[in-house]
Amino acid sequence: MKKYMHDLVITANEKLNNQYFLLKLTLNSTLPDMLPGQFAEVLIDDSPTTFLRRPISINYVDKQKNELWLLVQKVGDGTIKMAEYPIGKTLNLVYPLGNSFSNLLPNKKNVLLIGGGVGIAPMLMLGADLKEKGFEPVFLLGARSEKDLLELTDFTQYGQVFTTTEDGSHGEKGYVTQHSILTKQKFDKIYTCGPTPMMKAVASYATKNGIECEASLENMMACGIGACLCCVEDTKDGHKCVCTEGPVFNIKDLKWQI
Amino acid sequence: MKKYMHDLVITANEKLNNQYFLLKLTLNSTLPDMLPGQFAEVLIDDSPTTFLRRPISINYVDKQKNELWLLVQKVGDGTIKMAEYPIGKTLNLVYPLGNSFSNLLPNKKNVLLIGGGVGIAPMLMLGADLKEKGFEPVFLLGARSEKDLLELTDFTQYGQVFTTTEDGSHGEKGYVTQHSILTKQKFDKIYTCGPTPMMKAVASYATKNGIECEASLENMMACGIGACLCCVEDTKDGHKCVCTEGPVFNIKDLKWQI
Amino acid sequence: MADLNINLGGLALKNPVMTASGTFGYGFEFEDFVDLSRIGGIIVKGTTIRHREGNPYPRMAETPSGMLNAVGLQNKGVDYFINKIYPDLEKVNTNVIVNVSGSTIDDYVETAEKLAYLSHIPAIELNISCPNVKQGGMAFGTCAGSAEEVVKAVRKAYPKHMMVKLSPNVTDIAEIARAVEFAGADSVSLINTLLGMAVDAKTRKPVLSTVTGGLSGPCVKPVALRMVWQTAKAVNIPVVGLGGIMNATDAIEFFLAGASAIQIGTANFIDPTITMKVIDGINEYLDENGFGSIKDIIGALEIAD
Amino acid sequence: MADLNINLGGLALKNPVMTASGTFGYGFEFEDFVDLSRIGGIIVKGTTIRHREGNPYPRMAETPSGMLNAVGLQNKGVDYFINKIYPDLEKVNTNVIVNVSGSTIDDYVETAEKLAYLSHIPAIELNISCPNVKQGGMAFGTCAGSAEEVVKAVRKAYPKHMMVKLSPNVTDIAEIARAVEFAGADSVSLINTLLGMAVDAKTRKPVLSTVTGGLSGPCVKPVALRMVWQTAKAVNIPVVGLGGIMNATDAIEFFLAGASAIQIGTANFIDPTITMKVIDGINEYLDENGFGSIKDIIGALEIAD
Ligand SMILES: Cc1cc2nc3c(=O)[nH]c(=O)nc-3n(C[C@H](O)[C@H](O)[C@H](O)COP(=O)(O)OP(=O)(O)OC[C@H]3O[C@@H](n4cnc5c(N)ncnc54)[C@H](O)[C@@H]3O)c2cc1C
Ligand SMILES: Cc1cc2nc3c(=O)[nH]c(=O)nc-3n(C[C@H](O)[C@H](O)[C@H](O)COP(=O)(O)OP(=O)(O)OC[C@H]3O[C@@H](n4cnc5c(N)ncnc54)[C@H](O)[C@@H]3O)c2cc1C
Ligand SMILES: Cc1cc2nc3c(=O)[nH]c(=O)nc-3n(C[C@H](O)[C@H](O)[C@H](O)COP(=O)(O)O)c2cc1C
Ligand SMILES: Cc1cc2nc3c(=O)[nH]c(=O)nc-3n(C[C@H](O)[C@H](O)[C@H](O)COP(=O)(O)O)c2cc1C
Ligand code: FES
Ligand code: FES
Repeated sequence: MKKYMHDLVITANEKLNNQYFLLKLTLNSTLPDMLPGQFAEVLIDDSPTTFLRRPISINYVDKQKNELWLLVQKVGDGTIKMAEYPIGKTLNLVYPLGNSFSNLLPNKKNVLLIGGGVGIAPMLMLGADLKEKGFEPVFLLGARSEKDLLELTDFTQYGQVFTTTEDGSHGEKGYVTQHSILTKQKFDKIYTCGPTPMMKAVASYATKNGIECEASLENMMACGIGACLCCVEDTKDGHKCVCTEGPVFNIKDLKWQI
Repeated sequence: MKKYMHDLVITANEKLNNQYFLLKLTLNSTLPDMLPGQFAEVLIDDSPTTFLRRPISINYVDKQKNELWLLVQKVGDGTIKMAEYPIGKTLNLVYPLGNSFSNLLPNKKNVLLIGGGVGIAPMLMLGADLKEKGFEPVFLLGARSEKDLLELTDFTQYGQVFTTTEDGSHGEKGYVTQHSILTKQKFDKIYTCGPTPMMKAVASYATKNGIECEASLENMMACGIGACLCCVEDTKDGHKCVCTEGPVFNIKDLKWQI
Repeated sequence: MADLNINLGGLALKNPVMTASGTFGYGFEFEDFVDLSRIGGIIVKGTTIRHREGNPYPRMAETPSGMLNAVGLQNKGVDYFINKIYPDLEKVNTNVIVNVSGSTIDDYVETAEKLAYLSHIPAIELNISCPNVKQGGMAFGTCAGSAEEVVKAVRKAYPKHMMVKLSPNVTDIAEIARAVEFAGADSVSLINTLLGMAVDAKTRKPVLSTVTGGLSGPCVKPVALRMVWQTAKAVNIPVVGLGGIMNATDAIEFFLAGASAIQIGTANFIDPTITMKVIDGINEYLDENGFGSIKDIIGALEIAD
Repeated sequence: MADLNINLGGLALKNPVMTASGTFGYGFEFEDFVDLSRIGGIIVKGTTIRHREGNPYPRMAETPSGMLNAVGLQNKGVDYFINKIYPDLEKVNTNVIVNVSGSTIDDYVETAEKLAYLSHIPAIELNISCPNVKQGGMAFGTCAGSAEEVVKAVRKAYPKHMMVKLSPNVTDIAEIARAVEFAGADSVSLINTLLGMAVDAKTRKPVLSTVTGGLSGPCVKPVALRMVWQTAKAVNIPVVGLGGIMNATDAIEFFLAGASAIQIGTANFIDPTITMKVIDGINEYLDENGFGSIKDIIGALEIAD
């Protein structure tokens, strides 16, 4: 898939809560094709503390509006700077990068998308894609509390949404892997993205129940395009680059202790 | 003189022409006392290319409005960034630094202030101060062309203003040291600030005519407060720090070949 | 349009801009961003006699104006390179140079011997300076005697252009450069990464799995420039300069200090198109300043006496 | 309020934050900004046996996340220091330490002998690592043998705490540290500046009058941290860490890597109040993380095996 370095222009920067914001970007020509699970390397220009680009998942592509969405959590200097970017500012992206969630086979149509924290970001694009392809994705989204559950109205456009919160303020109280839907319904395939402990719990559940499962991993990246070999995950087949051979891995290939 | 590190707030940022801008800053308490010839070390925050502070002369202090003026020329990353600073932005200053132009003795009241380029900056404050003390300063300002002659209306408030431009578009054509006022009128004292070749020409004229002359020098500075010894000028009395023993020097103490 | 051609100790470069080993993959990773045939030389990943998994994760830390890496020479070994990667590289219309690393002299010699047969590889870069693996060759590169020994051994086995990459983690780089020249190197490249370290105050652990790693990026440029200047004065073979080059102006500084060619490393991560911009920028500089050829500015720094 | 007291090889510090030589003048330059008595130790300017004019102008160049200096030990000599500056320093209620430089062993010894008589100077910092003057001692500091020799000689002449400041421009800093320990140093401080260079592409001249100069600031922090870690493992005397410390978090990183105290240098130029902020920040870190004393985090880096 062809990669680009483009200057995109910010059309919206919505503060979702104290921690999260949603950037909408447009390009002066048609946005390139992107797949669910792919990411962009964002240049934080003019910042003395952020030398390298920052990897951010493609949250959604609005083809009608020629808009690319990035859902971002403020964790350090780079993301805090991005949160303040005004409409009209130019953002330099290298994208789309990485592999993608694999295509759903017609015989695996009971599909569950589990997202936690900022890991819900690629799930929106994946859900929209699945829906477009005629599947009925089910979402299971986890967060600390109600205010951390983001883009719920967007998600409900593409499928049924179940939620858990740690404080019980929305949906079921507890972690995603404790949600009753997992016992009530049988799934053929799980896609997940979120904090590593959550993904490991999901992987453990999937393995025990013989469900195919793909997880999107995070990692410290320098180049994002497979050149530096900084971002490896130790797989059963040796070190693999999360930026090119991932970020999406089938959990059976990982060496997770689950 | 006590030095401070203060966060000042920008109340105006006036573009004077393509190269120059005037920053007006205020403080939430009364501005400290400053002397003509002193300067501030300005922090260019959040810029990967400007690690050190930038020395900028005190252009003027408007005590009524509690405003400090900085007249700045865009020459590199730091000053180009400053040119874009919006009203309301906070600017961190270490100030007031350096010595000052020496007091004018009552028997030397025919005083000429020669400024060139951005070197006119301290001349405004000096002229205002002299006027306040009852002297009648005469200004001789030089520039490339009319549009580079800045703050003329401010200067005329404090004394007679003569100008030279290299292209003859304002005042006499040529360099400041070629201006007819120098032959027409006799001065007891000259204060000057501007490009080094100009100041050397002024120094040469002053020496030949037995006129006392003080010049404000520029130099690369790291600390601005006499701690690093990076900013020395080679004087007849050895290396002296431009930031504490200057920026104003009596030309008879310098080792200029004139 | 100035003349950018360089004869680097017998190796003809269409321009003096190369890519640094370990920062440009095998070149293909950048095909969407640059025209590989416009680059003066592509130095591919550190290659060893056998497959190496490299160091455990995490391998990277960001630092002020730079980064630390602890990749540890991950590569599939020279045979895999020859069989699986080289055939594609044959189609790349520029100098493809292989960076050779090893733990023992025999490793170096054997790897170089195998590469000598590849017609489309006109040169190797002998990496006697990798700080990221216990036997990564940095020990060879930090002592004139052992540097001389390994270079001499490879010289016998490798008839084409042999560039030797020097470690900056030494007291006197000029001394090592002279030893390497004496041992038969055709050129020297410098600097490899400075040995550094990052600590996470929150977790109270090192950031890198290997505790220490190699520092690169603009933060090292002043050190690199100094070493290039010292080395260019000390040897008669050409010097290839690198370390923190982010734009054409940085590159010019290296030429002035005595480099006959330069390499771009970490900058490729920030801007994957940077090689093209640097080539164009060098050309502009030469034109604007009235130089007909890049050769006019090599070592042209005016030193007051 | 954690306990910030440190016993640095017999030298009592009220807290582990000192100021680096050549970056804090004689302390008075900062009196409008800081309460000098709150600082753990003030290391004053490099002092030599005789008056030195230092290097010609220009002496400074800004670099990515750092700066180069080529001051060249400008100072009025030890006698001037004793007669004109010391009387005022006697009133400063903290450890005032004199940084001693020289061109010959005799210079060092003579200067140290004179300083030994000053009751309010509890220690000297022997600078065997200044890169900015031809005979600035860097030659002493880049070889274990000569480092040992000069330290031994001064040891005989100076009975109080002798801190020895090491050069980072060496292949193996731990080796030099061991030699210096053996010769009788009470502590070592590191790093002095890295030797670097800046070139002006426009004028095609070096930026500094001396061509090369000493690199300091955040850009050198990864190298400094690595060297402190290596040295703390190699010697039994306390290690004083410095190089690029800009805030309390940076300081914590040095303690974790094994430093018993730290020095703040270039950061004083950016924020003249920085020493106070770092002292407060260290205290906050200890409180927040449940440490009762600074001693709890010295060398506390957890290394996985
Ligand atoms: C493939 C991929 C997709 C991602 N998608 C998103 C997304 O859609 N939205 C989002 O908000 N974040 C996403 N992240 C994480 C995001 O890259 C980091 O949060 C960001 O780089 C932190 O930058 P910073 O300057 O704000 O923080 P820093 O000050 O650099 O770091 C703050 C903390 O974040 C950690 N961190 C820094 N960089 C990374 C990194 N590359 N990967 C993991 N942790 C890091 C640091 O260790 C540190 O603890 C993704 C990461 C990867 C690898
Ligand atoms: C005491 C003093 C008072 C000054 N007053 C004013 C003033 O009132 N208005 C004004 O516009 N400028 C003034 N200057 C000059 C001003 O400090 C520099 O123009 C500024 O630091 C350049 O910063 P930059 O980041 O824009 O440029 P850079 O990118 O840092 O440099 C651009 C060019 O400016 C030169 N330069 C950089 N720093 C200095 C410096 N400290 N002194 C001299 N040249 C430098 C560089 O060598 C380079 O050629 C003064 C300088 C001094 C020492
Ligand atoms: C991620 C990474 C991997 C590297 N791998 C190698 C390598 O395999 N062999 C080698 O000789 N140098 C290697 N280097 C060093 C670079 O080639 C170069 O010498 C160094 O990064 C300094 O240049 P720069 O500042 O332009 O990056 C690597 C550097 C980085 C950042
Ligand atoms: C302008 C300047 C002058 C210095 N003068 C001396 C000196 O006289 N003696 C000395 O031992 N170190 C001197 N140093 C080195 C510092 O003490 C310190 O070792 C170095 O700057 C690294 O620390 P930093 O990065 O915190 O500045 C000087 C550094 C600078 C920037
Ligand atoms: S980030 Fe460079 S290879 Fe993945
Ligand atoms: S700038 Fe530091 S002494 Fe003048």
